[in-house]
Amino acid sequence: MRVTNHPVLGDAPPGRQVTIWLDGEPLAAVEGEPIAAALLASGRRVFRRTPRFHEPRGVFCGIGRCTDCIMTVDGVPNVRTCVTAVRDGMVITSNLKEVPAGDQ
Amino acid sequence: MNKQTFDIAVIGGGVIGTAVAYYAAKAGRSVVLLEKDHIAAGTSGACDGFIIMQSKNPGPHLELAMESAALYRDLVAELDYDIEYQPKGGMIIIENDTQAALMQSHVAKQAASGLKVDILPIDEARRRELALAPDLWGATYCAADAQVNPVRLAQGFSRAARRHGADLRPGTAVTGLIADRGRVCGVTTAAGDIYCQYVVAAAGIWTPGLVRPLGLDLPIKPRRGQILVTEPLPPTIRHVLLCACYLVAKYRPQDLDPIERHNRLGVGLAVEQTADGGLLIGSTREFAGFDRATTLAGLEAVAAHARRLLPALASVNIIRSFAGLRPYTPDGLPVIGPAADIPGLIIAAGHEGDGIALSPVTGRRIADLLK
Amino acid sequence: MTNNYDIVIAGAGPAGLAAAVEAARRGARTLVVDENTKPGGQLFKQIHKFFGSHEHKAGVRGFAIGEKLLAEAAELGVEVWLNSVVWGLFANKVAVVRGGEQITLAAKKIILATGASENAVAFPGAALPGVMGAGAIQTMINVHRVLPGKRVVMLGSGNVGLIVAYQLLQAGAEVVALVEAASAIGGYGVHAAKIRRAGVPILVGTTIARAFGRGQVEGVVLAKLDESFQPVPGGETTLAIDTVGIAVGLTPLTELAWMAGCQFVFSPRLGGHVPLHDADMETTLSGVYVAGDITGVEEASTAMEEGRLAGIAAAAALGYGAAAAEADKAAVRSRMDVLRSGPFGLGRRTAKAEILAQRKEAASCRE
Amino acid sequence: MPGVKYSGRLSDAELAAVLPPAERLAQGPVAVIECVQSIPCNPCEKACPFGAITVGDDITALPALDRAKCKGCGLCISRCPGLAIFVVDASGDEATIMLPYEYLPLPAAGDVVDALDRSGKPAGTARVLKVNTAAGLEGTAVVTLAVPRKLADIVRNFRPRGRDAIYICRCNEVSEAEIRQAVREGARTVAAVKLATRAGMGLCQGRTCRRLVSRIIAEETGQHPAEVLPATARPPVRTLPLGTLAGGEDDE
Repeated sequence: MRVTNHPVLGDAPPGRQVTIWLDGEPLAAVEGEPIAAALLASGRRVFRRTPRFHEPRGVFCGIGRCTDCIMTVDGVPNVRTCVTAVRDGMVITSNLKEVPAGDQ
Repeated sequence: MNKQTFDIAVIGGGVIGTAVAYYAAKAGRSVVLLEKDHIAAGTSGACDGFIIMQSKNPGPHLELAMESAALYRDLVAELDYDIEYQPKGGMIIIENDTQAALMQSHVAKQAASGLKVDILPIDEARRRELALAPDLWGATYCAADAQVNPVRLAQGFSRAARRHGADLRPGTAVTGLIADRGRVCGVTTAAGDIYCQYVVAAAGIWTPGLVRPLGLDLPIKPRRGQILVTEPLPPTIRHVLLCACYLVAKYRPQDLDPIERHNRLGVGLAVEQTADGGLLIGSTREFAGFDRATTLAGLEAVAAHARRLLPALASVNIIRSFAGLRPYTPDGLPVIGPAADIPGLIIAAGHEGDGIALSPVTGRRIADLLK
Repeated sequence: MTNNYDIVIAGAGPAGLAAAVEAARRGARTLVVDENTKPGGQLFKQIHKFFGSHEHKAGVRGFAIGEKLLAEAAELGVEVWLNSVVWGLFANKVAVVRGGEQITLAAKKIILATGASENAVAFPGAALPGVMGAGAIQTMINVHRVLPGKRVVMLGSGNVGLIVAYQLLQAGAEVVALVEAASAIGGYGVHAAKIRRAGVPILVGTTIARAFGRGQVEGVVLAKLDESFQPVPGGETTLAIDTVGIAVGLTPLTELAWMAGCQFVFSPRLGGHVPLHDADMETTLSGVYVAGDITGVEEASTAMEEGRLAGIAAAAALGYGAAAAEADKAAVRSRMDVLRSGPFGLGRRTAKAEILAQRKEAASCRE
Repeated sequence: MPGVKYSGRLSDAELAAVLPPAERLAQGPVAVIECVQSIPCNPCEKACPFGAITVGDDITALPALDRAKCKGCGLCISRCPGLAIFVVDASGDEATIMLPYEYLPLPAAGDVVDALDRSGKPAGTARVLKVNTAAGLEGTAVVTLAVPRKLADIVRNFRPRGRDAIYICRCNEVSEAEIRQAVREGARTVAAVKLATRAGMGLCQGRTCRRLVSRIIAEETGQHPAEVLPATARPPVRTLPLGTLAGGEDDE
């Protein structure tokens, strides 16, 4: 959900709309915003599952420190989505569609 | 108060000390292990996990390594603890004809000692290890090479030693050795004196300082190895990798160009992918006293060398660096056995970069010696 | 590649920028390096009006103060490298990655103004998506204009928790409760009153026992605590929410100072281990200065004054503006004392005085 | 032939033949080989270091277990291709069962799980005592469960419950319980806890958990928080690509 108008900050600057691709689906984003902001704005909060216990993770620290929000971006693994700006046509892959064998 | 009399007191909680404690306790001896800090706090917690056969010079060195390799296969089941042993095979990267000549003669001698090593031209080497640069000469391949997690190895030895009744005392510094009529019969610690039949000094680079008051001068000194750690990655490096210049530096240092930075810092490539996906990329070999800091020049040199041989790693992120102090000896061989003229004192130290590979055989041999 | 600067400053937040402005004003060749895309540190997410006196720019909102500082720095010719990361300190060399290139800067003086980072918490479910640092929420709302959730519980009643709860309301979210384990509110009463009169319950003596949800947070169980912070039997309440904000304090970001070899002191009031420093903000390492939250967590206005002090002192040590330096520093110190006055400032003032006293005792490592 | 019309569940008669008598169960751990078909197979015989299992030259013979020789070491568990071997110890107040497990996610020691019987039906609650994933097991983990004694002959599988761990290290998913255990086993510094548990060794390099780890160490050891120093700060404090660190191309 986007904060379009704000009592102190005023109306949100329009910003150029771009399209990013998340696991094969197109998603609207605003140029220059971090990937994590674009995902949260579209209501997506689960960014990945962890390697050891396959638990969901999303944005935690928001400043590139904790690495909870990492995803694979344009083929590069471990990208901190909270401090990486979107770019038109960017391809983002989560591991959410991989179901570990035998997961109950 | 803990029991203060034992058959054997082991000084040092690294892979060597814990291996000695394990094999001795398993053989039924009463063992106490004294470690000033915590298990694997020193060199064993700051190194790679190579169990590499093909870097060893044929002769006693290679024989020890092969005996150790066989023991490793048993340890996987015996220790009942995941030491992340991976029998993935190893490669030594050859850059040019000079190195190829050295490796060919090395490999021929190894074959005579019963170790099978193949020499692969670059195309075949790159088929097996995708990250290798295309303009290299090639690589050797040895299926007997393997990898282990050194910290988990020391922990596995410790836990198993404890199950066999050994008394492990981390946080206990040995302040001196007790001798009676020329025979070593115990150690002093802040928590009291401990008496024993044998003291095994397995304190790596700190061993010379321990035994010097007895007039024994061991030629072991710290040699620093700086290592880079990368982010966790999908499978990227399939083998344990060394470069032939490591062997040149070890066996034919006169062939090195002293002007080149990576030679000045003694950089030899050593790369492995650990069980959690991160790569360990080493390493320098420098005499810097007991300083465990990493340096800008050292890290840059390791990175540059790795990029030259493995250009695919250029985009990989470095998340940490560390340095370990390896117990160097002038002849490249460890000091294992009873100290001459000092009955009761056994030395197990000076393994430099071979401590991980040789820890089982060292522990086993010392335990056999004290039966 | 090696560049030479008189002064290299790590961090372009309020402390770093203020230091740069003072140093450059006196003629020192000054560079500020910051890893973010925009300078200003946390100022640009702070949309509330600051306290203080007129001299402290009281009544001005954080982002406006940031804009003024930036304009000043630009006017004085301060060089600012953004998207540039200080990744190591090796003696007096600063290792920076900028534009994909490793650059070693040989600085005559170094000022570390790296700030602080939010503390994490540990309760079952704290790693679920939807549980976020208050700072992350603030950045999302005020900088990126994205509301990360609709029904929020905030943990922690320091000024950060209170202010972010208020800003969530301004952005249209519902703050279901603000909980605080201690028996009283930690931050300013006026900040608490703002959210109280908006109907937000402030539950003191209460903590989050656990967060739960399938895939992401769907609720929390709150627990009443007794005076010794133990859960009161039967004191559990379950709230259906979609977001948890964590505002349980900050820790100074001190890694570069540790790496450089500075001596440290432990100060609970200031957020943990902080580098020992003298009245000029110089650490136990000659030529290495600190300013702002790295020296102990305070407010942006204090961070700016510390930055000014470090900037004046570092420049004067190189001969720039040396004649007036003592008078200039005295003026800054007296403004800083005002910010550390009153019952709220007392703890910080005492803690800071202890640091200065210990610094006098510590062996100096001047080369 | 016995077990030809095998339903996937042993008949009462078949069970009676493989279950150890109560006296043996009470003496300590012992293998239970629930293999009742004449399959040509004998790895269990080789797996036993004590010579307690015999198949013989005709490898379709059923394994015969000498329960006097069996020490209950469990080395045979992961070697059985049919995952038909378990080790049961009913000598204590509660029984322990070692069983093979080839699913993800693996449980962790300390987890509470639903114990299942031979039909996969919940039989009660079990506590995971140990998860052995040593490389030699080749993908078969051996999990040790603690169950009430009366379930010793019943429980042969488990299902993980939703984990309820308190994570300290979010990168490597290290729980508060694991860190406390490491401290109780002698790790008294942040560096020692890091080596023992991998807390702080992940992608964020401890930047999120170090303060929590220090606090746990201080609580467990009674040290003042000032004495618990952070692990040594080593470069890089932010990640950087290897190629960038290496500097300009071909400058060696």
